[in-house]
Amino acid sequence: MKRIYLDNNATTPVHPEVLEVMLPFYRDFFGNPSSVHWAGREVSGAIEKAREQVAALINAAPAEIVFISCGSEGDNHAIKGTAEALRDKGNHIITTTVEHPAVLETCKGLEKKGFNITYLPVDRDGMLNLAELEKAITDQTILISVMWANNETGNIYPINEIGAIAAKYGIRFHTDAVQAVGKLPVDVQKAGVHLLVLSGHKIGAPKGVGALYIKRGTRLTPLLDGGHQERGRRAGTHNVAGIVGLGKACELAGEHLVENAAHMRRLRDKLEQGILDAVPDNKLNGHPDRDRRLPNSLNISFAYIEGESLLLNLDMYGIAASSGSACTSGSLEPSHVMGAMCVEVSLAHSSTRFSLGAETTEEDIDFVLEVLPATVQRLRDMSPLYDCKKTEPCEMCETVKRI
Amino acid sequence: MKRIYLDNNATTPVHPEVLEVMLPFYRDFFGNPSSVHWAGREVSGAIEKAREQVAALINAAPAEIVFISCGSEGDNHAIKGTAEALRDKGNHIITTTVEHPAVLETCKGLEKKGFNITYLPVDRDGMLNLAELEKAITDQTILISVMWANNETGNIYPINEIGAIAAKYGIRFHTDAVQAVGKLPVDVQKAGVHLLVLSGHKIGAPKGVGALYIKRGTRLTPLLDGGHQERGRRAGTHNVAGIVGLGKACELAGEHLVENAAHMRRLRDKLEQGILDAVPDNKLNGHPDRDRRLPNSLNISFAYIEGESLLLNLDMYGIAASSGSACTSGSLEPSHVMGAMCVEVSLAHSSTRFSLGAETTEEDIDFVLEVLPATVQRLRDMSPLYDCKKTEPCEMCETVKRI
Amino acid sequence: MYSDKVMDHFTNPRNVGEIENADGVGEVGNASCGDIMKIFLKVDENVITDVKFKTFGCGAAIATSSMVTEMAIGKTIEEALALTNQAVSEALDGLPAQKMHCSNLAADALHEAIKNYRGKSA
Amino acid sequence: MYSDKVMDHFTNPRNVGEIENADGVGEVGNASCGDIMKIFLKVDENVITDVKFKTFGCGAAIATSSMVTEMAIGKTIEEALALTNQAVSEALDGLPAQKMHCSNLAADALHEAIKNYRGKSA
Ligand SMILES: Cc1ncc(COP(=O)(O)O)c(C=O)c1O
Ligand SMILES: Cc1ncc(COP(=O)(O)O)c(C=O)c1O
Repeated sequence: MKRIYLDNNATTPVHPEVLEVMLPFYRDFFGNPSSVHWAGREVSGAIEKAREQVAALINAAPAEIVFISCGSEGDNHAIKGTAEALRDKGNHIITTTVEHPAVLETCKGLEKKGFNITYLPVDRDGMLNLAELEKAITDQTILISVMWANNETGNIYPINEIGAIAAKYGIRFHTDAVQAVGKLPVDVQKAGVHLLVLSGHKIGAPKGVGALYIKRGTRLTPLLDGGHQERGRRAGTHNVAGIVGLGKACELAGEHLVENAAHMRRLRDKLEQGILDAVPDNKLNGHPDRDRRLPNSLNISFAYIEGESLLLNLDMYGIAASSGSACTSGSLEPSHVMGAMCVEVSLAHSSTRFSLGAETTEEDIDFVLEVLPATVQRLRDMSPLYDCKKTEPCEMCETVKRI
Repeated sequence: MKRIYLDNNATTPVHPEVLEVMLPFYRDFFGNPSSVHWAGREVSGAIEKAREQVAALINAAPAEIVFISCGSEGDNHAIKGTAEALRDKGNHIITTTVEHPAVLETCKGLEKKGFNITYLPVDRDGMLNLAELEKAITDQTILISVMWANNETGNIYPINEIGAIAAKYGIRFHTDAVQAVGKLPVDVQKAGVHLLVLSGHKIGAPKGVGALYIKRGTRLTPLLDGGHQERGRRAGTHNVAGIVGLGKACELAGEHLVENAAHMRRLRDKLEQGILDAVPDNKLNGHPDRDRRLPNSLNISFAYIEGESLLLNLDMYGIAASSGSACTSGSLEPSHVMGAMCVEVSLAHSSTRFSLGAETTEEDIDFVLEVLPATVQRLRDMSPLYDCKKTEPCEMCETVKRI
Repeated sequence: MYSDKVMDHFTNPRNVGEIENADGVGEVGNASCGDIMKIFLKVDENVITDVKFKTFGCGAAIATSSMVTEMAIGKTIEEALALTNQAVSEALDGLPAQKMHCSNLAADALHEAIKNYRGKSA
Repeated sequence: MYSDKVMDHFTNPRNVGEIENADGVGEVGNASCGDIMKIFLKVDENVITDVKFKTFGCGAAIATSSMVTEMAIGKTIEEALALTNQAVSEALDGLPAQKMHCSNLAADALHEAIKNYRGKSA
């Protein structure tokens, strides 16, 4: 069966060139970069080269890059490390209701420790009101944390403007750029961010490696105490092969950024338009202006059906996508992002995300457009919410119909 | 040039069979194990298989294993997570002066937050006094953290006895078993530990992956907040290939434990005896009883010379070892382990660790024994501390000579 | 994640649909939980002669709905009332742990339909 | 980590040893820091005619000691006093950052030896 992978916001395949540069570090160059002998020297240069490659992609200095194990670690490090380092300055953090759990759960944890968190609401398109953000700032505010782009909707947030607000008030600014890096130009200096997180496995590097940008001069308490690795900013033996892979992936992402984005954008637009045209009773989740979403992301709800059952049906066709349904989120609630956007709950359960990659082909998209409408219809025919006026009036159906 | 790698306590080569099982997860099975579609299903089973393999090596249940990114993360998680979860019960932690920095620095950080830490001293052989440990327990004690085996000396601590003391007082027991696993039988149930840390790259798995054993029912605050991975105990997308590799490495370690230990032991003993016999003015660091040290570890100081310069000389012969010298530790002080054992400071600077692996050969050892004595002598001839009575009396030399 | 039996019932659900002039109709679940099951019954002389279902929900919800219809047809009302959610999930060779709470409601829906039937026929 | 020049001077150190009846002897560093350098001078009519060293320390300590002996021989006392640790490390194409503090003391040892010489000849 043909396999069509449209879940690149969840994770991406390792790029063959990335794997190629990694392999010598599993086979021959196995040293610990902290060692002074040949085995250590063979690898320490490779770590520094990767640091330069990562830095170049986001216009940082190599010394500002700290290697970490995943995006979640970076978000925890940035936020908890700021809370601890700047506790004497204040106890207020501003973030949004649509952040990744790595940010939201970290903030919830800090609430228990006496921090006040403002979770900025979003509108029905999932966008922020910057005037509200500015109004939320108090003399206790030590951090603004806003993601560069949302993993579920693909919405892009106005990072440069937020950076300007942060600068105006002299407040530290962290951005979770896990979904933005590799899909959009990311320039830490232009954006005015102090802390930025990226994750390898979203950009063709392997799972288990990421990077935290720490602007020079930013006081940040480490999350992992111990050895002197990463100049005391992150203890633990380096994931050498992973780091080398991340460097290469960043280099490739920079080289092919424009071309990959254009390619994904064209196919995403085709998929989006095709679905909107072919499947009735749908709701696009995220900003209606396609320029304000990541070029690869489409999130859409199909009324009357539930997301996991749609995913399983698509999966039988070899199509991999994801859903905001509770049944796939690991929690009992559907996606908090859909909730924040006031998406009606049964539509939230049916929200379906297609996220394209550089390898996605026109045939992939054509095939999805070929099988999706009938698949949705088949599930609708099974749904008590669909067309239920035939039997008896049902409050639930009325709610859905109103959308 | 022949390469002789005697720094296996720093890191080990990836076992070819380990790499082999990892590769499909870089090439074909790239999914996110949290995904419900084919790409996710292809890998989620592999994670669970690895969990079983890790659990089997230490006699735990698979559900008690949490995958992490390195040993340092595990130690931070175990100690900070306990401090936070049991803060209401007490604020006292007992550990030792010879722990890895991942434990020591973590404890130092907790001191700033109002915790009292007892750092148990060791004797000149590097061993603990268990009566002192027991005496240190107060009604505020929430954790005892003692490493299973020391990375520098190879000293093995009486974990079962310490576990019995912890049980007697109902205190949680954490052990950093990073150096013990794969070299000694490790049984979490017999040892009575609640938390145990192991790191992949010390046992033939790649860098960037490890495991934390959390005994069922042990309340532990996560270090990484976020998604639902690892049943809420560690957020972040799984390092799938690394985890698969760790599983295989644990399986291999279990299968070959006895034979590998015997092999390393024989060669280590030969090296040890050879050096003690051939190089005068030396000092063995660690327990003189070879049964009470890891079968692969030898730490020895050569009076009058400094460790890094010896390492560099050995390196020119292709021999990789490590040193407790400040010059290789990343800090300005020589090894804290040597300090804790009251090793005189210039001897601490010259402490040299040879740590063997399963791949070490008789020829490797013979070659070291062939070149080491003359290398030491050459550096001694350059040293103002050596034979300095010829010129003028020097307090320093007297100190060294007294040892 | 799902057993082969679950996937079979999910892929080829038995007895999907509605029964016009059903003798009993039962509905359980709600949209916020992500699962709604509706069961329609035909009863003849205390024996369930036909069952149909409509379900909004995940794979487990659809499979358990399908399974309960197969299990109920031919049973007496009393026998059908003895059917438990647990029995349904066992008949499917089990469900993932996280599905037991929300999606394993098919027997409840059947019981609701029986209640509705009894209410009508009383 | 180390430049080729450092490795050259470390591997083949110049002027290792002691000078019997030296005109000046200087020692800097201490064992707790891990580096001790001792410099022996022969001076003839205000010109340094011979220098030897003994060093306990890391690669950088040995290389800087070796380098400073080469740099000092043939210099006048005043020229030798103008030699800085910085100049020594530059002559070696630089040292790793963490080595600048502790191991780059060779010029200091030379200066100590000159002080000792001046004290004696005064
Ligand atoms: C005893 C001990 N604990 C902890 C660690 C830290 O492990 P990792 O390097 O995987 O963070 C090491 C290894 O350096 C070690 O030897
Ligand atoms: C926006 C965002 N932040 C953080 C993360 C967490 O990254 P990781 O899975 O590498 O921990 C993800 C990916 O899941 C993400 O999409």
